[in-house]
Amino acid sequence: MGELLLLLLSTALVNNVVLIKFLGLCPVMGVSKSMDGALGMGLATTFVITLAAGASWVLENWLLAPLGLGYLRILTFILVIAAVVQFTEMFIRKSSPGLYQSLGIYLPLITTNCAVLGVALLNVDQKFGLFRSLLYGFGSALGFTLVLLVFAGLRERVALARVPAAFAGAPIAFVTISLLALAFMGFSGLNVQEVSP
Amino acid sequence: MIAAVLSLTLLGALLGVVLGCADRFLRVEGNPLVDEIGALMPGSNCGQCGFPGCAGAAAAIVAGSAAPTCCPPGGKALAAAVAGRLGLAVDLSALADDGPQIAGVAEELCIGCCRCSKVCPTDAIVGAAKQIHNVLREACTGCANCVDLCPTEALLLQPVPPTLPHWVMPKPLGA
Amino acid sequence: MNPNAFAAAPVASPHAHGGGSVARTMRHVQLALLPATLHGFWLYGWPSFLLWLLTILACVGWEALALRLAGGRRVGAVLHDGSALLTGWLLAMTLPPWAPWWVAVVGGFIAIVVGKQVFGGLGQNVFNPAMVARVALLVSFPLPLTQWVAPLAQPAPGFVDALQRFLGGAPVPDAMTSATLLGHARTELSRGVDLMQVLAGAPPSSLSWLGERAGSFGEAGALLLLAGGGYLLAVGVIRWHAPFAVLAGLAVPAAIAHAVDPARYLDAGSHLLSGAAMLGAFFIATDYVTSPSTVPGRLLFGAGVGLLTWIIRSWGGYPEGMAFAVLLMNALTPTIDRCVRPRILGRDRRGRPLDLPPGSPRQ
Amino acid sequence: MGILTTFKDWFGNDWGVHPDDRKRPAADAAVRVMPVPERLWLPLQQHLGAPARPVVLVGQRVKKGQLLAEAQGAVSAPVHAPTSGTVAAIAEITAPHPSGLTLPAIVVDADGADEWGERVGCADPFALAPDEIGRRVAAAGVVGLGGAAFPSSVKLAGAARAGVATLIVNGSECEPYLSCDDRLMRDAAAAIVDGIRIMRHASGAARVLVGIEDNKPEALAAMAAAAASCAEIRVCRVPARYPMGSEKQLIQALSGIEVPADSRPADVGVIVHNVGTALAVRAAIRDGQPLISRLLTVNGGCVVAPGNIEVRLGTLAADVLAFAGGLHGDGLGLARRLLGGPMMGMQIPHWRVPVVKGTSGILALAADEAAAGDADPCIRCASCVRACPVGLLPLEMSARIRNDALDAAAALGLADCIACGCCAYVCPSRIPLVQYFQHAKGELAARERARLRTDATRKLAAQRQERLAREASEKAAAAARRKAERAAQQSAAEKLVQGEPA
Repeated sequence: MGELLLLLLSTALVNNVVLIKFLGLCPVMGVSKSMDGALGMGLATTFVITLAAGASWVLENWLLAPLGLGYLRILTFILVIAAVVQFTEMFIRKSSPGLYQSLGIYLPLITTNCAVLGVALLNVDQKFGLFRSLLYGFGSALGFTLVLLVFAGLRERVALARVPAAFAGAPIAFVTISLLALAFMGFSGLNVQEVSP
Repeated sequence: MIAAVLSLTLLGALLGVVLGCADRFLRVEGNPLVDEIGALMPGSNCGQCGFPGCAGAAAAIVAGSAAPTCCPPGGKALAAAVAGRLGLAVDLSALADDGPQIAGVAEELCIGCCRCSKVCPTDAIVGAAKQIHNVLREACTGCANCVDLCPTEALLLQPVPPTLPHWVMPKPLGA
Repeated sequence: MNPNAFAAAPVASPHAHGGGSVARTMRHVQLALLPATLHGFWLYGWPSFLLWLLTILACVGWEALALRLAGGRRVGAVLHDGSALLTGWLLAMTLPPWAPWWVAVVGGFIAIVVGKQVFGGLGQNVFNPAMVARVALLVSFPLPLTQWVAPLAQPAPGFVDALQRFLGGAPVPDAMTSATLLGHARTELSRGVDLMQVLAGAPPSSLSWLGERAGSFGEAGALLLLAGGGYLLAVGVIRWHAPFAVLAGLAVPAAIAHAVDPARYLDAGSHLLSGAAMLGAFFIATDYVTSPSTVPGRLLFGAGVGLLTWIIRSWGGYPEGMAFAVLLMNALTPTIDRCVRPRILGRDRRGRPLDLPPGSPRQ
Repeated sequence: MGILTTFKDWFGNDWGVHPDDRKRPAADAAVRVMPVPERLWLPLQQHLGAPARPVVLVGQRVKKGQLLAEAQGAVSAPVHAPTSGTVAAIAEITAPHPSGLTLPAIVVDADGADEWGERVGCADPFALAPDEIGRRVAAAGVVGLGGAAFPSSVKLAGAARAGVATLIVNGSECEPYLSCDDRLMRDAAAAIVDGIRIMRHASGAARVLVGIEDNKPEALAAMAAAAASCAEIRVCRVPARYPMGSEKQLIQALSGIEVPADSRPADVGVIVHNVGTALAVRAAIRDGQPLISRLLTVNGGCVVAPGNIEVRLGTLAADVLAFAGGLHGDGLGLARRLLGGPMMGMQIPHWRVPVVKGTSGILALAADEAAAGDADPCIRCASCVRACPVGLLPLEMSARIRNDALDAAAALGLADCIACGCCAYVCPSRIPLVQYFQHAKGELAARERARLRTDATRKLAAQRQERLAREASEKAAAAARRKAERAAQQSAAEKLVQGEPA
């Protein structure tokens, strides 16, 4: 149990997908103007990443590996991810038109969110079981959502600040997220392996 | 090779079926947002926004080709409501802050030609032929349709004078 | 006076003011830092004084330059508020006392320009500028940032000697270096030595409450910083919530872990008196700009800083985690402020009007 | 209780501020009665609600106490002649309002006789039905004299209807400088208690709590002595803390009841009246005197002889100041002209503004007393959060308003702001927080009006479309009818033509 928790923490914080691995920066910069939108995006991405992690494990272990089709990995993963994203988009459009509007182009772009494919591929490299794969995906997605939310909170505050014209908008967002990444370096080397067997 | 082709085909077909089913069950008819935004608009179809009527403006705003501030009669109130609904950031200061305006008739110039009352989208101008016309303050939206038509330039837009109960404390300067 | 001048620009109530000002607040904080600073001069000699002075000068200088570039109208007035001076002072307190001159200048640039002015200046930044600089320096220049001089090192350099060393950037001679308690514990632990042995061999003064020990400029004067914090509490510049929560958030897990495994975890007292614990609790976690504005929020914020500090110290890659912990919690501050709000009179926590009390006429 | 309060204070429950009250020496000076000036300006709206409607003609002679303008609507109050004389005009006068805009007023030229008109008093008010008391209070034009100027009869009637249990009498007078309520309680405690008993009778309340701040020991003693014989009236000492005199805060301090945000005090069985109102109610019922004068405080560093002055309504502030000895150096060091207290009072553009029913003070502040200086950026010190008696986040709201995000500010509880000024008073950056809030409230109200207007416009446009469609269809129908008629005529004619040869 403790080990699983540590796996979750390690994927969410220590090896944060956004700030340490620099994956999925596009939606982080794009959908972090308000915390509500960020939460929606975070949830959608969490759904997609977790599902994609599970699906990719199934594909890898039941289809690609037995048939020796490792070279088709990226292709099949993208296929699955695109389908999951398409489904998510339909679902959000139906259930929450406002969120659909505010996520805009970034919703279909989850497909090309490198965090999704990245996590799926990294996951396969870890040679986990199905449950841990799901957990790895979920933890990474949690880290993504956490950073997205925190960053959105910071941007909401910065939006109210008297930022000089030269830095207003995207520049100050980059400065902010770089400082956030600096803060996350505090987690680097966090020795979770020592406790886990 | 055959395994690869088969597995990809199978996978594609499977996902296609799933998405097809989802499309049936999660279908959204039309764009509910356009109707919602349209319900917020004044509905007088005055045309100041440059779109054919309020429904056209609503569609344009939702599509992003028009700013939420495009409706002068709706003013800041409408812009804020629309922007809030769409989750857009909108610069309300872009709206000229000279306050609402309404049309007024210069009585010494009016010849009672009735051209103005025909185009008023809210029937705010009253007056019979060859009689001096008058503008109902409560009904006028300040759309200026009548101003251009008046042959004697008797119609002018005037700012609504401030009154004690409607006075608004100005925003602090600087700071 | 022209009677219409008022009509043009009406001024809302209140027409009286309590008399507080930003500059006064900053002066109080500087006063509270003074004892620990003087103690640091005594421990580490001229080089530490030069470092302190240049860090402050660098911060004020960068601030002036940034304000000029931003085209501000009131450069002098803004400098007068003392915030850049305070940032520099706090940064100096966290630096190794014999750090070379460029550390001060680069640190000042990061703190003032990157950490504060690009956000729009005083009150607009989201991260504590001093901590941004501290972390950026540590991550970028690990070597000069982890060279600790022994306290009251002999031979103490004279002024000229100190100036040469300061400008030359020569490393601290091996004979004069020493390790901080946290750094020492970390190194020994990673070599597989258990803490009981490590601390048994350490000089007793390393845990001395009087603070003659190696560390950053403000580390040894922990008790003096505590006294300064008491002064700030007394004059009402800060409130007890955040410092208390930081110290508790650090001490409680430390005490528990130490009780469970003393060979692996340092005791609570060492944690509280080492590193930037006191400085962080009373001077950094209480930074108005970057900490939450409500009391529960501040408790949460402080507890987070303390806990993260302990986690990073105990398991992380860096021996000291206060600066990281502060930055991490700074990042969470807007979220905390959004979630933790005071209850509005007549409403419940969710903002809905209260129910009428039983027996009231309208029920 | 003591430990509990300290505990609560430690957890941030210490709302409000403790401004230097500067009430003395004005509070200790004996009340002066100002003679009737030559000309009085009586605004038609001196109260909350609809303005009064004039019932006199220009040139008409009026007696003291005669009705000049009658109430119109459910929430309104009449205006009476403060002295005998002639109605000179109905003209615009600068309103007691920060905008400096004007409002219509009845101008009365005094004839110097100060001769009363007909008055119907009542020796035993407790024999009157509560409704009747309410009617007489309404006819006398009594409004809340604490500052809000809400018609008192409406409150009393509402209380009787709702069945309130507690009448709270507000003697807190927490605004600095002001001491007129303090003075009334010291000088006329017995009459106030009599007025309180009449109000209790009218409202049907079982108990009465009189809240007086502990910085007014003389008033506390006088009121306690006067109320000693009435078991149902309890005089309570409340800690001096601004804004203790605010309605919901005083209710909570005295009775422990927290009034829900969308309710009025009457909904929880409480009504609050000011001590001055009690006195005005007594005069209206016992002597049949309408509200034509009030006690107000003239104070501030620029005033030569500060003190409390009994003034006829409609007197210009300039005349009151002249009576009070004028300003030092003819107003050379004058920084602010205020009506009301320094915390919630309003700045006026000049002194030619009439005293109205809600005017509790005229202040001429010198530069060292007035808030001044440029605002610095917010440093998020949260002093305002601590001071706010309502539990709002002034710093967050003002930041949003500064960026024109008014809806976001409203979502933070802007509507609950009572504009007490505590936040701006403690702000080390001297940010005019209250001005931000008033601006936002006004702007949001204007938007709401615009929204209603848009709704109305939509209806009008729809009606016009309907009308045009109807006209078009009528025209089409008429054309079709004419066509049919023509066709019928033609076919008849054709028949005729065809039939002719036959």
